[in-house]
Amino acid sequence: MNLSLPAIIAQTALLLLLAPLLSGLIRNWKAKLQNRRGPRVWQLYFDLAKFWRKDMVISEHASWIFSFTPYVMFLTALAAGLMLPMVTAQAPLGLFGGVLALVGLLALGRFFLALGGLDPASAFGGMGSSREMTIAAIAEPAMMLAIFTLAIAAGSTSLSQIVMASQGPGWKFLDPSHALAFTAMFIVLLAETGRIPVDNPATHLELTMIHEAMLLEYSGRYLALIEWGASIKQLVLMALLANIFFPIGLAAETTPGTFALGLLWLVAKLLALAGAVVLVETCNAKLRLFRVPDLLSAAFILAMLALVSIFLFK
Amino acid sequence: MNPPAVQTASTLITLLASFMLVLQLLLAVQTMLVTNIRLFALQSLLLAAIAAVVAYAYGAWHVYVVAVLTIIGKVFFLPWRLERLVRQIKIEQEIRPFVNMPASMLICGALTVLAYVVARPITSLERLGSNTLAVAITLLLTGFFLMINRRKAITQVLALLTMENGVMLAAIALTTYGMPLVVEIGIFFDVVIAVMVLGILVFRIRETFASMDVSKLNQLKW
Amino acid sequence: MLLTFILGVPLAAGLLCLFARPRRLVEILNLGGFAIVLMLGIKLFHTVLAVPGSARTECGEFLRADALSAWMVLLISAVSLATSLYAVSYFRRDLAGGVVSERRWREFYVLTPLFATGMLLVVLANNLGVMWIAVEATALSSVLLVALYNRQNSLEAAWKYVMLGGLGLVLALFGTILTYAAAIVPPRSEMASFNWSSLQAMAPHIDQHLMTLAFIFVLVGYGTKAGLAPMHTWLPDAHSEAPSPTSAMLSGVSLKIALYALLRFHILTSACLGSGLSCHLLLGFGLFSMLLAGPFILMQKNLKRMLAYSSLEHVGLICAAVGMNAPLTVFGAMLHMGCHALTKPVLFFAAGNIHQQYHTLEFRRIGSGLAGAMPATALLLGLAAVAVCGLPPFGLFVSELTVIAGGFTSQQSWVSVVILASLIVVFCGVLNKFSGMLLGPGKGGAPRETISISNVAAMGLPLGALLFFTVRLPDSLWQLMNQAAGIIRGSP
Amino acid sequence: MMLPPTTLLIASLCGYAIGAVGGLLFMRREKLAAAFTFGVAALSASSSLLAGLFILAGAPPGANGPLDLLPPLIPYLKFTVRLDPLGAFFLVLVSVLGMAISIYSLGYARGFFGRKNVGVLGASYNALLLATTLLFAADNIWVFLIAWELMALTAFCLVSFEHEKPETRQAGVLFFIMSHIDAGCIIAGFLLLFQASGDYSFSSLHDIGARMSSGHRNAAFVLFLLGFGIKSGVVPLHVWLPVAHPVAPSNVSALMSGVLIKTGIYGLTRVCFDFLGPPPLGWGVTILAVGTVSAVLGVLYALMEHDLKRLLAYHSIENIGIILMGLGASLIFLHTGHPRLAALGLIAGMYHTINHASFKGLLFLGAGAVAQATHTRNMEEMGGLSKQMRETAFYFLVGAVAISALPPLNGFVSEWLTYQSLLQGFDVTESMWRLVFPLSGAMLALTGALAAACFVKAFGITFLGQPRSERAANAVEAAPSMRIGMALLTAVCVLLGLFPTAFIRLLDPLTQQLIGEQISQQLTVANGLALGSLSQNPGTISTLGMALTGICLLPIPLALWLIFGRKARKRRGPTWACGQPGLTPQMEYTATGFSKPVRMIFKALFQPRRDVQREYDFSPYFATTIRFESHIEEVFVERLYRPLRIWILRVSRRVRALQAGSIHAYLLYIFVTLLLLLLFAL
Repeated sequence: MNLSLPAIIAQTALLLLLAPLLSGLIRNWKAKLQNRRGPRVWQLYFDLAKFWRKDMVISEHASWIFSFTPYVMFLTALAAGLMLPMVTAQAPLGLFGGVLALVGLLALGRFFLALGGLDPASAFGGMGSSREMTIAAIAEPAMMLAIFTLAIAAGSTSLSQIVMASQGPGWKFLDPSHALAFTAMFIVLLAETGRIPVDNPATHLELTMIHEAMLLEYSGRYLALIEWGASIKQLVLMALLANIFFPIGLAAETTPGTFALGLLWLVAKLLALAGAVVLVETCNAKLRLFRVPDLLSAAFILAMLALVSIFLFK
Repeated sequence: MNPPAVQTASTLITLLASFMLVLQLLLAVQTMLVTNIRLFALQSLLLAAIAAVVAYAYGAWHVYVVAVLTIIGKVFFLPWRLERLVRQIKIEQEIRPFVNMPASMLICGALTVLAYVVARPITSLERLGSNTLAVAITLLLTGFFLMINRRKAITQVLALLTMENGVMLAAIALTTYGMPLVVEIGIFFDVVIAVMVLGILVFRIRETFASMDVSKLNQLKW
Repeated sequence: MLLTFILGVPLAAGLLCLFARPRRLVEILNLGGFAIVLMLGIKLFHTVLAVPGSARTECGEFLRADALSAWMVLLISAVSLATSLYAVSYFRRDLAGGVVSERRWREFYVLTPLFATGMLLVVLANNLGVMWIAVEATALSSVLLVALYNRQNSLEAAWKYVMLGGLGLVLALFGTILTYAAAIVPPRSEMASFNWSSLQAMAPHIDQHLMTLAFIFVLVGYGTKAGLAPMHTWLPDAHSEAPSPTSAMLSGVSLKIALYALLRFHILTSACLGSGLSCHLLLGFGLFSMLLAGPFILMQKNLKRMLAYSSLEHVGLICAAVGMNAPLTVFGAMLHMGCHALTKPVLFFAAGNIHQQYHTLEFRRIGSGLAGAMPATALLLGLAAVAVCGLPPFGLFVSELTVIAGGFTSQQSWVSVVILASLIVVFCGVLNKFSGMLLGPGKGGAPRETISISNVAAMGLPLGALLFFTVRLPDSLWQLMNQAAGIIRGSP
Repeated sequence: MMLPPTTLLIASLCGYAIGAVGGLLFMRREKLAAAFTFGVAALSASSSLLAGLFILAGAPPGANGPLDLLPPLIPYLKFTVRLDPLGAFFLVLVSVLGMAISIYSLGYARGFFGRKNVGVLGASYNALLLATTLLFAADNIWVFLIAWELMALTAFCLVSFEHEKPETRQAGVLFFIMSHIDAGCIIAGFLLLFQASGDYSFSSLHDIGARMSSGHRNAAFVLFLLGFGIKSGVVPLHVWLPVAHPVAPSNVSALMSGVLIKTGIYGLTRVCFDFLGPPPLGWGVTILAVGTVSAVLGVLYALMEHDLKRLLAYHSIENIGIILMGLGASLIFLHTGHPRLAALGLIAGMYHTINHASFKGLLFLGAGAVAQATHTRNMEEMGGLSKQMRETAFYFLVGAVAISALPPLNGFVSEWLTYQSLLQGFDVTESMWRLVFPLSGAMLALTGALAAACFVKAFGITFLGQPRSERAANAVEAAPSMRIGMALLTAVCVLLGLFPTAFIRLLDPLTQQLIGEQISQQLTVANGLALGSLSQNPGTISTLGMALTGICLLPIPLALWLIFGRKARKRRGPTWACGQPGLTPQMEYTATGFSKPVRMIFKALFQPRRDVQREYDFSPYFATTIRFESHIEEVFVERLYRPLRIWILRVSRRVRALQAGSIHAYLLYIFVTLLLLLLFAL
């Protein structure tokens, strides 16, 4: 478990560059599926660049928390990303923490984002952070159970270990507990990344928005950081799903060939996941807020089944 | 001393004791206050007689003292004191007990039986007068019952005194020579003082409550 | 002549008070008398301790003092001293307020020493008959003390006290006589001696049936006087209606004196029949008293009645502890007697102050915020309450825990658990009422108390003594209690 | 030079005593009293802190006593104290908190000048610290129980310090009654042990359970669980806690939440690991389950609170639950014979104990500062305080992040350890019981997330946005000493968060004493940089590493800013209010509103009662005034405690009829007693 600087730099770059693309891709495909032309795939890059240049209007009620939040959001997402094996089986910062740390870092970002929502004293911000925290809270147990199912199999919470364990001989990831756990995780992913049916990233209608409500007061540089952070977070979660459940083609030894292969596999898996997300988003309507718990408890049950099935099928 | 004398003494004592018992039962049913007091005096007289018999039978002089004291105190002084009290605070003569006559008779009977049952296994006391222990216990229990059954303060005092008679009977007849003299005298004076104190209290109660009915004394509860 | 003096001094003090004119002299007579008694008591217990297991007799075996009696003498004299100290300021206020007449005031100062003398005679008498007479004497003297205020309530209380007490004493007398009769074993037909020493010696030969009968009567009789449930009914009335100094003596020692008398017979009975019967009866009555005290304290409306019920509970505890008859428990009972005797008077004194301030003892009328209105009294009352609830740093914690531990060691865990539970219930009641009374916002415009040094001393000294003995128990005292416990457990 | 620990301990005890006496002496001169009592308390705390650290750092054998404080009262009543690692650990706990809180109190006490007697406050505060310190050092049942009762007594005095308010009095009474009940249970439990050992000293009680019949063992365990459970506020024995902690002065609340409820944990650990011998499976499972329930319910009820201090009090319940999870897991491992895992669980529990002490103390101190500045505990009247009270806000924020178990602070570390022990518990047994582990793990996750939500609410509503009341608008920053006190605890939180391995090394003697394993080496990875999880292919975390990563990544946004946004300017503007001018505080989200979603989701548990009264002139759609009231009642109070109380009172009222005042009835009682005795005893 040693820290290799190039790996860290490489993965940081990967995260920074790939995230907006992925978000853009999803938007674009969604539009296509809805018979719209939709924005260009790399539109988000332009948006970010524009945001960086713009002036900022900061609420007169806001305190230092407001300006502190974007950085926390951005950095936690990045750090979390560095703990995740994306291309190589060995995460660059795997030593600094496993899946629990990853979840924790994302939670830290969410915590501050919620505070940032409350800071400018607007009603929307409060509403948004209240809903965000609630949904995260009820999503957490399902996610933990799903993770536990894998971690127990691997006997460790280190992501690299989990990946290797499920990589092992045979298509281990096809056994029922994995499948169930994956479904649970997928639902959680929708909730965490603010996707339909839990949240609608496109809307700015007061009563339905959750994530966006917290960002209402942000503009310019801060908005850029937050948007970017959010998309990195999305990338991280999707990559997490992709790699711990389908650990194919992760580079074990460090040669350029394996790297390229791993990268390809990663992109492929991400595209597949993105497709799945887009399908779900277009085929479903947004749920009423108080129906969301039902969805997430379903996820919890699935994860539970996954755990029990360890008994049943062992 | 000669056995026949003891024999006669013992029969005498039994006889007198049973008379005391009869008087006690009369007390239980008698409803006139003054009569009650007189009956008590009579009972005490019998007690004194028993004391005298014991003293004679054993030639124990100090039991004579007891007899004399009993006559002075319980036959003359206390009844006189009580009657005077009754006259001072003119309370009507009628005693209205809680339990009516036949019922109280029954209860007294039951108590007597109980007393005999209790006293039966005790055999070491067949020296003077058979069953005096039983009689004593009966007097005690019936006196107790009277105390519960009477409304007025004075009658309760009277009942207490009859109980005391029962105790004295035991003291004289059961213990070969009566109690040690000092104890006898002490007990006697205690009783007298007790009655004095009771008199004082009765008097004060009379003048504060304008009534002698003890069942009205129920302000203090919980 | 030591014992004679112990009896003579208070008697003389009482009689002198009949004739002494100036008030101050009367008060000094009481105080001085009891102070001397206390000193004599201390001397006594040292002499008793000098030869372990021995007893000191005087006047031709008429008076007798062993460790148990010596311990009781200490308690009596200490409480009486505190009482007479408190009485000074208490009755001065009453006289000033015209609550009591000069005559009643003198009555108190005459009767209290006689009361104390009676109690001392109870514990020092060798002859059980004389012991009974002495108990009766204490009853009679205390009746008049209870009726001192001559109010309706106090008369009613006195009446119940004298009737029930008198009844109990008649029963006790019967039991005593039966014991005597039982002690006459046929072969010896000459005048038997009724002395404790000889009775104890011949206990094993006593007729068992008769002894059982005797013990039952004595138990009910002296039990009534000692306030064991269900014969306790006079206790709350008398203790709450008497003037506070008298209540202090009644709760502080007089109950324990009756208990002492009962214990003497308990010793005889267990020597005769084996410890089974009497111990079980004592245990039963003790536990019943403890359990019964709880509900009354929870629902109590009147301060002094609450204190009276707490006395009931403590007597019950002592009784149960003796009934458990394990070395630890009996020792705990002795210790508990001492601690309770030092605590309860303080509570009654404080109650007296409160009564004189507010002219009521109803919690509802007293209201809240006593801590503000009468700081000194409230503080001492609070401390005493802490002590009486069996919390450290006061001795009752030690004694209660000792008793409970003893129960566990002697395989009577369930008894200990019951005791624990009832203690907790009582604590809830006391805490609830007291926090309502002491704490909280004071009544507007209520006059601040004016409290005299002697008053504070009367309340503070016993507590101080209790605290001191809790932290530093002299070895001699420990010896004394141990020997007393030994006597109760029948080891001569 | 290094003093023997016992000397330091005695010194601190004497110090507290002096402080208590001094407080009473200087009662009339409040400034002097405050300075003296709290100053002395701080010094004594530091001395006992040294003592504890020496022991944990491995003091020479024999340096830790036992020794007698006083000559024995009665031959069997000895006042022996001894500092073993377990005691020393909790001694460190109380000392750290005592030091910080005492410094804080120097300024906090000013709030009472002129209206309350500060001397008494300081005196009982010192007495409380004295009792608690003595408790942790006790080596004898008597000393333990005496300290225990004294602790309850002094705590009662402190809780009902502001006894003018009726709710304070009720809280005090409830607290004292509950703690008396727990004292009762503990006494019974200890005496059961004493019955087996025949000696009062703790050394003789070691592994006494092995010599007891299983019935007695389980009885003792249940009694201890009840007793210590009440003291540490375990659901459903917690009712007193959210009532008593808020009404006390805030420095005392901090002490109570930080240390006093930990005495229960101390007792439980001492009893289960030291006295009762090898545990059956049931004990561990029970404790684990109880812990889980407490954690979830505690945080759920906390979310419903808008009284800042009550909210914190409920969080104490939650954290006690988390601690118990660790201990329960450890007990299970002991049963299944995995000492090293047991050590891990124990470490998790102990670590969370000291963490909770630090951040809960910190939070209560912050709440106290806020309450003193705004004269209210109701969050609905606060808001925007982060502008007037910058420092306090910062400290409170650190505490909030720590208690929400977010990296890189200490709460995260201990919960991570708990997760690890739960996770590895899955493999120790084949029985279905092992499902308990992941389930309670999931519940722990739920707890953590809800806690985060709750503290977003607590911090956001209190410190952010617009002031919701006049008092909040013109609040002022707390006194310097108060800020120093908070800063101390903040530092503790950060250090415990960033350097776990260093701290865990101190726990080695503890696990050695209780389990016989030292695992700090196995837990230390990458020479101290990261914390491992003891399995053959361990999961690791390094909070320090995360912090450093964050710092190293900081240049990225800065660089981007330099590249693109150098010309971009910041403007201050009004918050967008749908175009309407003038954003009023009424438009802000309230604390109640914030927790509404959770309230709706867990409706079944909370059973919220709401009533809306609208007054209107002509049409219900144009209401002139609307009064909204929402209210939730704790289920245990409603279903368990209130009925019990009513029942008891009813029974007492029935019994009272015995004493109806009629002398004839009284005579009858005696008569019947006599007859019965005559009939049956003969």
